[in-house]
Amino acid sequence: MTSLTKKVLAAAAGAVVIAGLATAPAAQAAPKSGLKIAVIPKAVNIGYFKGWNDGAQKACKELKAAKCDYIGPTQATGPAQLKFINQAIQQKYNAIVLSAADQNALAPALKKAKAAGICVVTSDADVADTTTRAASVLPASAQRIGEAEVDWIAQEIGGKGKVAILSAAATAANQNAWIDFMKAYLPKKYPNIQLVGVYYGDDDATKSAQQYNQILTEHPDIAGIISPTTVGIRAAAQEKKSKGGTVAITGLGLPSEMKDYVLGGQVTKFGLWNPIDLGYVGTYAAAECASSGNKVPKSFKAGSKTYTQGANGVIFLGDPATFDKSNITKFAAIY
Amino acid sequence: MAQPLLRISDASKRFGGVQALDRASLVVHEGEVVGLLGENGAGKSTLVKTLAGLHQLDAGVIELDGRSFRQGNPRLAREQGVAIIYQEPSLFPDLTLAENVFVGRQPKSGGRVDWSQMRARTASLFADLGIDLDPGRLARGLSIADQQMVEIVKALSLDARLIIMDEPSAALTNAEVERLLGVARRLRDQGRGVIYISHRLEEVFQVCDSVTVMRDGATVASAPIAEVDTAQIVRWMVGREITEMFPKVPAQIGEVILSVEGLSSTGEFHDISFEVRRGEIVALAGLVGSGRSEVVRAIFGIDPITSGTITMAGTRLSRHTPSRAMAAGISLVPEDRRLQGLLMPASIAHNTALTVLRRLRRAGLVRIGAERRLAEEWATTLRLRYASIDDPVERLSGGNQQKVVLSKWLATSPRLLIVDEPTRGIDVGTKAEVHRLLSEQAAAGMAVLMVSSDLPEVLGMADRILVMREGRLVDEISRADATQERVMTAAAGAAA
Amino acid sequence: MSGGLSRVARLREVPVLSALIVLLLLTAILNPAFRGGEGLKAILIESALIAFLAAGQANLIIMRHIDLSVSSTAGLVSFLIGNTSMNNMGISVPQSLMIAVAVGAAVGIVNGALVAYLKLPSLVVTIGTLYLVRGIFNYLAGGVTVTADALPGWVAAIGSGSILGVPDLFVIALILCVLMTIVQTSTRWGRDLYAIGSNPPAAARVGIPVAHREFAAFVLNGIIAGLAGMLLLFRFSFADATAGLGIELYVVAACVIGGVAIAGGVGTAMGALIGAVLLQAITFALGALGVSQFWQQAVAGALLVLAIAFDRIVALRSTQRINRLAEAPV
Amino acid sequence: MSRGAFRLSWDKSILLLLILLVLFGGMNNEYFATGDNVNFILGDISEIMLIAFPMALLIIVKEIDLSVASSLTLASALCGVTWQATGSIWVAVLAGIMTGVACGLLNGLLVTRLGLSSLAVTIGTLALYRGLCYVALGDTPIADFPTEFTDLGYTPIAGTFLPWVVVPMVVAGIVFWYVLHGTRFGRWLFAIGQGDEAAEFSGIPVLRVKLWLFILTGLMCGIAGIGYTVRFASSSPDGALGFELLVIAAVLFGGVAIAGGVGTIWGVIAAVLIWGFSQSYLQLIGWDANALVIVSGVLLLLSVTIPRLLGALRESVAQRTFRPKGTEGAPPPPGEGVAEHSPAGAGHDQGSHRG
Repeated sequence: MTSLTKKVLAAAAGAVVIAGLATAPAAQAAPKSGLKIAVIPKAVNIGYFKGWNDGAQKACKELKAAKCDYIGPTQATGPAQLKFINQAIQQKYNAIVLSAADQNALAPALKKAKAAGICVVTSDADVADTTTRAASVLPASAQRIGEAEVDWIAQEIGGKGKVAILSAAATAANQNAWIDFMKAYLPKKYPNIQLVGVYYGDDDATKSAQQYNQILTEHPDIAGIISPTTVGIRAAAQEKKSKGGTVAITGLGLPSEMKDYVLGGQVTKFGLWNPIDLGYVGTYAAAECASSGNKVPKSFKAGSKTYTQGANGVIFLGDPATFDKSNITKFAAIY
Repeated sequence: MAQPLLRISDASKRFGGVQALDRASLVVHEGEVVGLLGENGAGKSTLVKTLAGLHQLDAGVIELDGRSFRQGNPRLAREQGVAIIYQEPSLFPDLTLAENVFVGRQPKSGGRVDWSQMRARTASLFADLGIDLDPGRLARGLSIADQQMVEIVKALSLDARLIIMDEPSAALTNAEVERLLGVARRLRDQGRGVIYISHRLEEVFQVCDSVTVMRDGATVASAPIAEVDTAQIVRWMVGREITEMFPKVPAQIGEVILSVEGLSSTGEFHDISFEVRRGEIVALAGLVGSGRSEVVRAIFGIDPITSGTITMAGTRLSRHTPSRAMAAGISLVPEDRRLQGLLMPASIAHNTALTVLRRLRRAGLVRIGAERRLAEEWATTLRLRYASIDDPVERLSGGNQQKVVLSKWLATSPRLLIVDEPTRGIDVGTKAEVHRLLSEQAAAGMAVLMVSSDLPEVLGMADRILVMREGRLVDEISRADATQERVMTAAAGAAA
Repeated sequence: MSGGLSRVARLREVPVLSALIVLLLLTAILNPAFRGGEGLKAILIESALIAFLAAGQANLIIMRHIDLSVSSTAGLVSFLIGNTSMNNMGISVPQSLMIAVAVGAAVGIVNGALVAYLKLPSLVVTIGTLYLVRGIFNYLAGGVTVTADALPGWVAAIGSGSILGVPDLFVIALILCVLMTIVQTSTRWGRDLYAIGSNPPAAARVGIPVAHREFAAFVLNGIIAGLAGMLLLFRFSFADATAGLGIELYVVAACVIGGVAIAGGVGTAMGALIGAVLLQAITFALGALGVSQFWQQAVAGALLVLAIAFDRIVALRSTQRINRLAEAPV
Repeated sequence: MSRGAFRLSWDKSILLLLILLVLFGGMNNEYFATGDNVNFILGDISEIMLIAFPMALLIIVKEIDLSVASSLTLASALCGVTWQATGSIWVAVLAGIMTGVACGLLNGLLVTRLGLSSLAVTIGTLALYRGLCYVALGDTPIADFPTEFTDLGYTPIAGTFLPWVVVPMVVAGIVFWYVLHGTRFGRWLFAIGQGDEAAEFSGIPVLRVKLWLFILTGLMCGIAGIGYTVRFASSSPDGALGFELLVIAAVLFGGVAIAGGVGTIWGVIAAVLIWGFSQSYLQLIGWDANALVIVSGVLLLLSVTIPRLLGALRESVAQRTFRPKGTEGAPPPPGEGVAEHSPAGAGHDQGSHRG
């Protein structure tokens, strides 16, 4: 293990420790039971959100919520999510845990929810207008996620060569934020790595695979590909597996989907936070909010840990965990 | 005579409330051409379609060659030796002529369609009939006469025992009809049976050995051709005497209404100049494809012109479109009634009012009541036979449909009425009515320009005859000088 | 495939093929990286699925019909096979084929029966089944993801294999398109389709069983869509609820570009295959020529419109020529 | 055309179905018939409704436009870009609407001037316009619209529960109803759908009418695009994906025949409302999103199957009533029985109509 990775891991561990050690205010009451909570993913058909929902359901059980409905569209777009936010408003849910598929499009709907007295907590993906939701539970800051991915690829290709990014949709807010930090970090930290371009696979297996091939066609000497999206990294790994090749692939992926490629040697290392935790903490935050006058307390307890809000009501869970041959089998069974 | 080739007896067929066939009968012998006659709606078509395998009789017997004819399947009908040549050929524009001939039963070798054999067989069939066409070309773009010939070749290739020609001559010029009649005779001489359906009685007398006349679904009479005359046949068909086929009302011929100067359209017609006057019926004669229809379409603004001028009552028309032509007082009763003349699924009222909606509006809204009144008035004037003014025109007979087309155009009170084949495919009774109507309109001061392939009609109706050949105006004949021979000579060129 | 018709049929494919070759040459000249053959290989892999589906779709478009439900069918099959394999620790080739054919035929029978025997418009019916099948598919799939490790080895082997440098997937599509073209040009069944599309009432009159042909072509297309589901699985070694989403319009576009006109009566499966490759090649060439990501779709769309217009202009020209030679139009 | 007679009862029956649905839903679910929910539904269907009107007219004249979703998004995108460039929301709205018009104009020119199939052309422009959205916006959606503008998306009209988007919907509904069913232009549309050549020969400028319909479709896409921008407070290049099939499905469900020449605005309005209300109801009683997709498909299939089956049933009842005893054989296909009486009307004349 290089010193760099050690540092990243140490930082990650530190973050968790700090979060864990923060003492809860003595006066904090347990959240109410019998709440009605709507859990709205970007789309119900994406595997990643199954884990996210598992976490939410676990929290609901602990919180003795009356209802904890997993509702959402079949296509991951903001407009499609709108219907489900409306449903939650109509059916007078107490709180919504939302992974926003579009950072802007939902603002009017969220304002309406807020006016109807519903607590909205975004989890996994935030909205642009932070006044429209009570709090946001995110894995780590965009900067940390972006820079960590750059470190992974730099480590694999030895700090020099051509690198491309295989992203999700051109409009994906999360990815765009991370990519901005990657672009800023690369020349500073790794002047010998050249970023040749950003390719958009639209979180669609076909398009992502096609973009992977496009990258290789345009840049036969490409050294590495960063794909900060689970669909992209999987498509790239599959293409590499079926065609062979030496390009290094890393990014954000689901262990269950990537196990084959890590064991098969197509991918050495990749990372991701735990979607279960995101759903779990998000649901706790939402319940806290609904129990204490539509505000999420500065810090609150979720399970055994205590979490504290940062700027703009964002709660970071910590740096992404990394997976390689040593731990992939274990995590693949979980999410 | 020996056992007949085809014997139909007591054939009955009902469609909903309509008794299309009412114990009809028909006998055809080998080596015989039978003329099957009757007005539209008399039941000929149902009988033909039954033989084509498209319908099944409710009751009755059909025997072909002494064996019971199996009904209700086109392929089966064909296999039993029946071939049909329809009035409007129905080729497949995207297939080659060879394949059109053999469609559905392409020769095969080794399980695959044998293209060269198909071409060779078609070529030899073409050669037999003296048809000069490449079997490998697509049917798209073929003239109607040539299409008809391909249909005949198709029937011959089937080696059919019984060949039914369902108004095959309707779209053909006289020369082409001659060729067709020659084919029919040849088929007869080969010992096949032919059923020949036509509204043109002169053809029937030329080619048929006997006639069978139908009316209201029943067979009225059958007789050898030698024993009947035109008047007798018409009496059988309509059940009454038709006093005059071409009732020509004397009209005052007045000032020039339409003046065409040097009209040309690349590839269609060239340097056409003529005038039509108030009260005058001018016939535009010539072979199909000589450019007659194209000229009137250009006058009505459907087709573009490359040069020349069109002047209506002294005003030159520019940037010509149908709506401008209509505004200038031109009406066109087009060649193809069902495709160009009418909206088949729409009601009689809607069809009649379509050309005059502007007049029927109040505050931008079309007044439904006024529309129906207009249509009913015209229906009465033209003696239209209909159940309800809201019935779709597709339920009317051909003759009555043509009356709706005439209503629609007369409703615009045109100064110039152009009629393109006004009586094609309609029965004798209605034909006479249409002729009377045109004559009356001319007498009332309308200018009429008539395109027709029906020579008796041209000679009987026109004050002046313009003859076109290969896109050019080749002759102008006054009513007094007009004879069939002169028109044909001009239309077909010097050799005819 | 001798004789006049195939000669004419081929004519329609010539401009598309030439456009494809020019495009590839141009790209290879302007971007050296494209010359390695890897680019071509990638194009072939990407176009295989569309070409495979276009083979069945062509039959329908020739008859003036359309089937938009193919993407849902293919997606459903790809998921069902994957899911069965995941639950049973593997799946055999015959089992997979059975699922593909059964599901494909079922959808095809519904489409075919409604269109051929109830005479319902195919566009409406297949938009209906597009939603219906997609809904059932997503209902079954939920958030389940089938990953490569749950799939038997032969899936990945076919997906990544190649024969003489040509990717397996494309070989499969090519075989289907060649077979289909032979059926279209050299069997009575195939010729009937052209007759039906060229003049439907006349087809009935010459004794072609129009409804049966339509039904059969829809069922065949359903089965092809089912088998395309297997291709989808080979290609990605992965299946979830989004599999195959939205590819139906690409299939239609490939047919149209390849000379299978929406108006019916013309075109072949081989043309559609060339159309599919051209469609894919445009996208790759734009990238290889350095067109920005954001411009690529717009330029591809513009080229698609041009391709459609070009075909039409050529067709118009030749019709005018024929009309000028002949006396009157058909 | 035996459908003609049933046609009237089809749009009446879906209107009835709509009323039943609202009553039934209102009685069975406390959340359904609330002003707030109706407000939401009306907003949610507004784009579909606005585009369904011109789409109905297009389908009546036997054309179609698959590029509507892309046109809508491009209109939204240009609205956003212009807002950022000029800072004037009025100019931006105008730019958006004009973009829609331009999209429609291009479709119309390609279809009418080159004589291309509209299905093929608009598959092409679907890709083209969507691509231009990315060109215009790149990877950054525009979301800094003024609050007064975006608030229109969810604040009701003062004193009511109705959203502001109801205004263009109602206006468009009245105008389209008036135009299609009252005016000469409307008659022209039916005439073109029932026989375009006969329409041309009746002095109707068929191509010009079609061109205007495409432009009109573009205009409505532009307006819907502004509505979309308001409702989602942003311009994003990936908006309204898959909308085109939804709009077409709604129009066809409303009784507009894909074969042209038949349709009513009432049917279209009822169909879009049924779609919106039924989706909302089913969602409120706990059906998941996938089930809703299935319902869309089933509704569309039923909308064409039921009239056809009823028509066939009626036909066969008529046959049985009239046919003499003891006969057999298949009834003729619908529509042929009547036409048969006139030798001219039946099947064989249609053959030569293709040119």
